[in-house]
Amino acid sequence: MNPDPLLHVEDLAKRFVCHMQDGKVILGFEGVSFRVREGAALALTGPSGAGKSSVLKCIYRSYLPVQGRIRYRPLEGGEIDLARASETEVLRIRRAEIGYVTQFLSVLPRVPAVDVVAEPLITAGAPPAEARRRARAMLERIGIEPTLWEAFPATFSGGEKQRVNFARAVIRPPRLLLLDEPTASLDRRAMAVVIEVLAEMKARGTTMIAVFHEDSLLDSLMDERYRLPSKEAPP
Amino acid sequence: MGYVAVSGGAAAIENAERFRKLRQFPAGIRPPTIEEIRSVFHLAVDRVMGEGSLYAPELAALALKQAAGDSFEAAFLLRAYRTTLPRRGSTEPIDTAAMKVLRRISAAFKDIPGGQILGPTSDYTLRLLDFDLEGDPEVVRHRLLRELRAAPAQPLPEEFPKVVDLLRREGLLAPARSPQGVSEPPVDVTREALSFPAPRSARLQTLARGETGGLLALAYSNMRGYGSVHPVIGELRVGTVPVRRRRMPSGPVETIGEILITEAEVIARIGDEDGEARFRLGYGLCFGHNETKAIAMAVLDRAMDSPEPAAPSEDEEFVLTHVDGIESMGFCNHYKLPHYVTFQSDLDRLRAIRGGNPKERNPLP
Amino acid sequence: MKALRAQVRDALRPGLRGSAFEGAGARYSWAFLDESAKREIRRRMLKAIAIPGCQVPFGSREMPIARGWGTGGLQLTLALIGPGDVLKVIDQGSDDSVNAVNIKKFVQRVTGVAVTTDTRRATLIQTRHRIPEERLDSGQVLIFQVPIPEPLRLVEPSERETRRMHAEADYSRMWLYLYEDIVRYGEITVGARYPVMVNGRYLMDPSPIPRWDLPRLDRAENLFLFCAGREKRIYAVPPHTAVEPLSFEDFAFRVEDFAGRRCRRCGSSASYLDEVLDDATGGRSWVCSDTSFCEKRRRGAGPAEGERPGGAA
Amino acid sequence: MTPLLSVRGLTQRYGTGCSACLELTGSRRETNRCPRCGAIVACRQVSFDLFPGEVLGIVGESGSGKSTVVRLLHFDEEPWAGEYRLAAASAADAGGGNLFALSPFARRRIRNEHMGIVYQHPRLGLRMKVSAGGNIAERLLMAGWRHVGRIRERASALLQQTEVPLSRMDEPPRNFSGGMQQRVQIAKALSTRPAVLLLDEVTTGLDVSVQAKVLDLIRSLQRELGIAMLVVSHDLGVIRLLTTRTIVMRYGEIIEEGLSDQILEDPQQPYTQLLVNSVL
Repeated sequence: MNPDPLLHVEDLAKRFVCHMQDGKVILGFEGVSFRVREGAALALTGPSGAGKSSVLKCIYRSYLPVQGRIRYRPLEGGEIDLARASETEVLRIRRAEIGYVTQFLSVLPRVPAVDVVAEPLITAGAPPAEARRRARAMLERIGIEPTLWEAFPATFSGGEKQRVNFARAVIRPPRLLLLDEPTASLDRRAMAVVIEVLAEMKARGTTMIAVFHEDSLLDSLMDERYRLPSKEAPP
Repeated sequence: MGYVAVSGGAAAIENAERFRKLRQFPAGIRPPTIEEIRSVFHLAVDRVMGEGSLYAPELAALALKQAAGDSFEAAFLLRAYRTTLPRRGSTEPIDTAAMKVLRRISAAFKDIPGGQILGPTSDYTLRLLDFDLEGDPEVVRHRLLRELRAAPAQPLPEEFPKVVDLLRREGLLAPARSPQGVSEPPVDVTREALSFPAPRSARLQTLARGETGGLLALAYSNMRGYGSVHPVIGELRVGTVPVRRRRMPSGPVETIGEILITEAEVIARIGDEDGEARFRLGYGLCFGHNETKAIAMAVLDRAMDSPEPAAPSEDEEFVLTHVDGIESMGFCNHYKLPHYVTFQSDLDRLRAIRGGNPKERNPLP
Repeated sequence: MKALRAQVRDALRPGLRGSAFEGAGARYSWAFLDESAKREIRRRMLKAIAIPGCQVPFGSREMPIARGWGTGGLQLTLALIGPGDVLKVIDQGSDDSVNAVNIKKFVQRVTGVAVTTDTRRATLIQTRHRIPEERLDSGQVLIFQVPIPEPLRLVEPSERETRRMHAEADYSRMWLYLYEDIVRYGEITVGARYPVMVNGRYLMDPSPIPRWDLPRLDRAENLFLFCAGREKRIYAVPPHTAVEPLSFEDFAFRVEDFAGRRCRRCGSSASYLDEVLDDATGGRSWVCSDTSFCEKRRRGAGPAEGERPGGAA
Repeated sequence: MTPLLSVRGLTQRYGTGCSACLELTGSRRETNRCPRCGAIVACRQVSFDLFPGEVLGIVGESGSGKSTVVRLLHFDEEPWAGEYRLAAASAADAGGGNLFALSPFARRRIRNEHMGIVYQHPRLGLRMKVSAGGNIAERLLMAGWRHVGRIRERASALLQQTEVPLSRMDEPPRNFSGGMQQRVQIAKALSTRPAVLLLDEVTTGLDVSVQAKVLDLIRSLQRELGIAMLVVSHDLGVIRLLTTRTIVMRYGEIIEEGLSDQILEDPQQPYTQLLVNSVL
């Protein structure tokens, strides 16, 4: 195995400049540095508002970091700084290697649940029928009622939405999975299934960086923890 | 008499022409002389000169006589004659400010420098049949002269200032959309096919040669609502202007004659498309005394400057290709020619498609 | 010096010497048009020949016949004609149609050239709406009178736009017109004036000749000239030039169908026929549109049968 | 990766113009009208790449120049300056050169073969009096198709794909609803299997429910055909739904570009923040 970390975050910082509020600056986080080995699971911890989600978003490049580096080793070799890479490069890496699960459903409207889940497989070239078969299996596993499979997730409950979201992110196991409180509104049983699926993925080599709502989950799944530095008061 | 006899077509044509001509020499009548036509029917003569685009009052009168008063036919005769004449050069641009005015009015201002000169016009008379014309012309003539002499007379100035110059000085008139320097030689539309957008000289020439009724119909459509020109007649003048030319490029300018013309300058507001609302001028000028034509021409000239042509009268190509009387009359009448070969071909198609339900015979996927 | 000038003038007016024109209309030039007009028209003709099917604008002169009555064809005839020419003028295939007679008379009056009705003898043929049945050879020129030179006028009224379409060879709208025709009627319904592609480049209006005549334009021995006086355009199909009627692979171009018909005068079953209605019986019969061809056959002097155009159904 | 479509320094100016036009307009000057000569600088120095299979959004309010960019790329008007390359066209037609330098004839062929466009107003993209099938046929005819049967087969397939009932194939679009007109326009745009599809405010002016259907159709076609698209819209919902990358334009200039989710979640420029925060 490659001794270098899969992901190496160095002195990363994120600040928001709110132009609509006379240029007020809000600090997301700063001075964040950590490494993740390939196949490892890292938990980001810290008090609420410490910027844990923001770190994940910076890695996914939904946020633009203002400082620091996010060194990532793509499958094809070499290294790429996700903080500065071109959008096209980021998109390519995202599509092939990085999954991201949020607690909010941001999937497509007016698409049946089964198609929402099957889409990543189809995009990757699987035959649609096969993709839907696997999507249904996944939906079944995470406990979505078969009557809902052909319904639009927009009408689902919070927990159902979150599970569909999760299923979509893991149906085609990514190399690096970013998890932002994927179990926040799940009941015990559903949570157990999610943990089980994640454990399987981890066993098959998926690297994970996660923010979890409940500490209890961390011990079973996570290898390491990184506590975000506390923020200084904004100027 | 059919169109096509196996033989005898030539004889039929000749006899038809004799028959037509005979009607111009009715028994016991002395037809009016060319001079009589020229002076009595001077407005008809002017119209024929304009549409025939040849300033030649005697020939226009002859053409009118030959055409039995049909202005289309008379203008056609004049044009067919004009086409054979050599081109000796072009004259200097005419300065209408130097016009010896017969009539001059403005609808834009009540008082204009130099005053409104009504001149000879029927504008303000009741259109009742005038039985004076049946009487002794000498008696009427003397009566009219006596009455005119009784009116207080003012000597007319030699020149009148142009009304639109007042607006121009104030910066209220927009510059022409396609400025064309006077040094540029004007296009001759009888020697060069029109292309679009047309140079301004080609546009004004085509309109000046246009058929009065055709120009009027198009201009009227615009004024009435199929268009957006709300014209105000800045100045309309009728009078004579000297025609001058240089024999040599650097030689002196010589006056070679004088022609009677009508000039109309129409003012209409343009939108704020350039950020500033201004007036723009529409210009009309034609041979002889023909106020309807000059005004219609000016309205069309202005209408064709509309930034986004919507109505037919605002479309330069539409206007300029349809106002010529000689062309439109010829084409209209050519439908009298036999078309049975083409009609046979059309019949063949119609019979073919009527031969059954076409969708069945030629099933379309 | 004076003699030299006269010589030059005579050289420029090849037909003046010994022509019957002298005295016929002394106030007009030989062949009516002035020499500069003829030169200009000939130059435009050359350009048209150099770009087959392309409409070349020209300063169309006003003629003593009305616009729409053949002023275009007449100008080409007058610009081309020389004293040695033999002229034939036809209208709808007939030498005796009033308009043909009128034009022939005028040209004869201003030039004094010989005229004929025999297609084979003529060097210049001015025509309206037909191509003679007898095949023309390389020494003959056929001049068409054209009412509307723009084939795209059918789909686009603006000249500005059609000029662009020609420049870009953008003919899809014409094709679309034919497609829609088929959708609506199951057939292409264009009768006469059927659009053709010339030399694979320009869409051309062949003037309102029947579809029957179109195959004769293709790779012919002779020169075809077209002129629209009112619209001020000249165009040409030079000899041996490909001329193809627009057609679809599954909807072929078809000429007029005269199956089972014969000319009641000469018996021809392979010439373009005019339908004649009989006053008395209300019945119909058929006669050749080409009167010269028909006449020859009746005298036993002409071709045994017309040449049936290619693609006949 | 080689871009499919690449634009450099695209600039368009309307009006007489003066030497100071570019200096005195743009986002920094908060105007696209030259204060000296009154000319409009509709877009200026616009450069971007579109990659195969990608959906790129251009967002901005009216007057930002986004529609001008589309018109220029579709050769609907001549640019004042700029370079334009299309990978699909380079080998066959353009020799890798600037498409703007080509003859109108060559450009028309490239447009017909490699580009499709869907306009906000169906009347710009469709002949309203010609049958729906005929509208599709027009592009195929331009591409040299000469078999009515095969043309109709292709038209039927496209209409089916865009969910227009086949029974209406021979009817003119003026009889259709706005949504169906838009679907016919999409079918027409796709007829020659273009490499790039340009979508100019395709849902603006449609009822909300119809908008959704049209967007769903575009999304599913994109997934099926993998066609690269340029989506111009003032509507961030459309941008969010369809695009992966987004360019923000203002006063004719690109002021910001990024991944679409980043533009929506972490906009950098004051104007983009205003735009994102103004979504109802």
